Amino acid sequence: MSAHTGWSREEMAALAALDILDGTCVNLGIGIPELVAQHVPPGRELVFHTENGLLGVGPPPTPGDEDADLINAGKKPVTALPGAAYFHHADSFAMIRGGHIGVCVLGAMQVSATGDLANWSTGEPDAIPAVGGAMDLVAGVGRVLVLMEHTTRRGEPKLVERCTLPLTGVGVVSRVYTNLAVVDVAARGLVVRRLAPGVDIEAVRACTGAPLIDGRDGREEGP
Amino acid sequence: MSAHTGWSREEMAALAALDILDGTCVNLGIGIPELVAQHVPPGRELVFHTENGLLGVGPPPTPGDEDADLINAGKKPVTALPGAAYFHHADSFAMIRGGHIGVCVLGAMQVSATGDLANWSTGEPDAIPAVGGAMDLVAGVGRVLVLMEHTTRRGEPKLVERCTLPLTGVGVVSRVYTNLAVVDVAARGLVVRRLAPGVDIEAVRACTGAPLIDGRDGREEGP
Amino acid sequence: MIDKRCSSAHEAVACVHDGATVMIGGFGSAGSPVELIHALIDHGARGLTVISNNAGCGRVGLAALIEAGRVERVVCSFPRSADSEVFASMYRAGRVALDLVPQGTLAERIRAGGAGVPAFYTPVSVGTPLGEGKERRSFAGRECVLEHALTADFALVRAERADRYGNLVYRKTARNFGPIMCMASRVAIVQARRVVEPGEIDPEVVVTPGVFVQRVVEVRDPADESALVREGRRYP
Amino acid sequence: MIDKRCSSAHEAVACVHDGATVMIGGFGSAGSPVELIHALIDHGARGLTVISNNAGCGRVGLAALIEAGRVERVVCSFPRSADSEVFASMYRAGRVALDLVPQGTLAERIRAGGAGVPAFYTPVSVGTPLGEGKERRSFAGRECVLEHALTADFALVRAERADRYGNLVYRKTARNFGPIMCMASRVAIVQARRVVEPGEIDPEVVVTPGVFVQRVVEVRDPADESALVREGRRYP
Repeated sequence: MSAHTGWSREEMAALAALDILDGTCVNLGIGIPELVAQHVPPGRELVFHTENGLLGVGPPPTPGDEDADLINAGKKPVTALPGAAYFHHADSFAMIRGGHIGVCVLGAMQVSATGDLANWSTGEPDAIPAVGGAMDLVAGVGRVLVLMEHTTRRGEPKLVERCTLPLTGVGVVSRVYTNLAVVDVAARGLVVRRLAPGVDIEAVRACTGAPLIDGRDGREEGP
Repeated sequence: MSAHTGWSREEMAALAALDILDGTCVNLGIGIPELVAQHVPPGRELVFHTENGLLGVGPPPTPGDEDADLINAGKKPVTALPGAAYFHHADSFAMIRGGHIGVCVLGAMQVSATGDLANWSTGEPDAIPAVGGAMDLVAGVGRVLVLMEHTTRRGEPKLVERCTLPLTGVGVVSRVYTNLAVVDVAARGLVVRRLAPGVDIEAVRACTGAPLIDGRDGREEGP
Repeated sequence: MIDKRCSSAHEAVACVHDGATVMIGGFGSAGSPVELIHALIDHGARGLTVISNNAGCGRVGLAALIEAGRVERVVCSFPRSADSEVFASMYRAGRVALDLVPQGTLAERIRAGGAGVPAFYTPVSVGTPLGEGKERRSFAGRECVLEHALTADFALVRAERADRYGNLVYRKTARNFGPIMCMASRVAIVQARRVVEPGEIDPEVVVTPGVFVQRVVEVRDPADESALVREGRRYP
Repeated sequence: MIDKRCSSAHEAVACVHDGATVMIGGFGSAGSPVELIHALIDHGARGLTVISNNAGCGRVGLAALIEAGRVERVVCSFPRSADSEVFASMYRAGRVALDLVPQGTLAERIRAGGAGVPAFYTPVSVGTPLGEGKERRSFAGRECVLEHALTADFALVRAERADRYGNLVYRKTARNFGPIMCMASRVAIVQARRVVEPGEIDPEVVVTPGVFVQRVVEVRDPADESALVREGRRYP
């Protein structure tokens, strides 16, 4: 099954956005997670935090209005909404580590059946190691959502029994949104909550490296 | 010898002020130390810190101009000078504990020959214990000066071999200004640097609870 | 829509439960959230642990809360002052317990609680009675003690301005413990002299970002606690 | 009179000695003190340990300092970016060492260094390669590691406005590491777009009080590092 079967990245982001309650303070990782900001359902207000010192991140500036002093953690130009606040790095990570950020949405290389996350290092010997704020986010934020393709480009499972790549955190992931499925990390294992249209659970199992419990509506009680 | 022989409190404060270098950031304890601010020698600029969140403390306000939101650590109304800054308590004690305040001037109940300070508790069983910021100041500030009467009201020495009262800090005092003498706490013991006019060193020794080395100008090398 | 505004001090403190740990801002009277404390007295919660720099003055504010018998334990640095007879008599009568903490250690333990740091080392209190029984360890030849984070269920804080997100600015030395207590409490309840529209507080000058605040109530003309004490007022 | 102003960036960094530990502010290009770094390159100090969030972009600023062979070790959280070839090649050639630190732990270690806290516990990095070899301890059932404070001989920081006391305000997300690096360094050297008279910065909005700053130099039109990188500039 191709990695691009099922939901698009935009659809994955929209699904994640649907799961974030009104009023939540949210940190979005670099990449696909950034799309979540564009899919906040009407009637909900989320406050976006960027770890480089801004609460109340707004949409990207119109071309020509970029400000080199106003960027997000991915170093892309952003704007600040009315009611925003700037602060320094120690205060910013006090928010993260202290449990004040309700949700973070991150990309991943691997997620294990027990919620371990690997998203910072390929483990290759010549790679330049770089971790950024990922370990702080997963240790401190209440609910860690992962947005990722279901498999690598080479078709290898990214949802695995145990991560083989260097870990970012142990037992930290709550829910995973892939192009194929929405999967909860529950005490009893990985529980499929939803499948992308036209996707069959056996096909998902075939490209998943850990047992999947079918927990879709009407099939089984939640964990 | 009466506790009020020798220098007045104002004179003691002026002597201490003379010893504080231009540009130093200074924290003044409650009581006699507060007088130091009025005796800064001409041509020197000191910045006064109060641990309740102000750097750049100015003189008391004129009567009628008091502001209940602008007080010092002794809860007395103060003013803020141009170039002042307000900050919260954790930042204020980061300044203190982090070694950013150059000098503090404190009152004392006892100072030992090795610079131990007792200034927060009478040790009486029915006393309400209260410590404030004294322990933080002596642990963090580079140079701790003590301003105190040479003896208690009952004539007991306050400069002693070992403190009998509960300690504020161990080996923290640099120099003591009493009504009778200026005394350094040196590696080899207490060294008299200066005597009040008309005061004899043997008379000072008689009301001091630890040996005094005569280190006045021309008599002996400094420690 | 995010709207942390409450219509009254009583509504703001209605969530405080018996047995709660409550941080109360202020240094002496500066920054003391008098109206919130009085609302808490009316509310009736009891068995409280209060974390505050002082233990109240006169017979209003925190002193009145203690006098009403609502406080089991006070964690503070300086419970003694010219006007602190209420605490003194309740303490001597064994009706309120005291944990005495050096002021900077108190502030740092509160900040640690808000910043997700469970414990830290500090040289403060080593060799003193307040350092006794604490775990010791030496760093670069300097003896230190281990101090644990303080957190609370609630904080009562006075600010100058707030918006519906909970962004705060303070006034002069009334700032003191407010910012770190908002950080360290599960529900930070703030009385502000003015509640303004989002954007009216410049994002560069926000002292407490709204993420640290859960409830905001406008109290336009807050009492000056030191004036109430001078006038000999009592509450209720 | 207290006057921390220097007449040039070169004068401001003249005190940096060989073998010094230097904190360098900025997150990517935002807040990067380009003029101070270039003055440091001209100055010639070598054998430096640099503490910074990143390891430079393009061939200007910190990247140029590294390329000039002046940096023995970098302590940072994210030395990799689209434009970080200089660090990558120097690192692979064994000419610069790397201590990789999670970003929040880096920030907290720097703050601890400035606040006189020698060490603290944090859950961050437990169970990961970056937690290996660290002392472990459990608090309230949560595994933590012990982290030690970071301090430096010097900090190079970019601010928006400063006065002769060293009071600083920053601009937007260029604030990032500046305030804590000023706290944690023995000599904090600051370039500010404007140096103003005492009192022109409202005491309520000062972000870095002057006590944390030792040297201030006005750089009216600081280079935008990201623009220099896009243009392919190099220094010297």
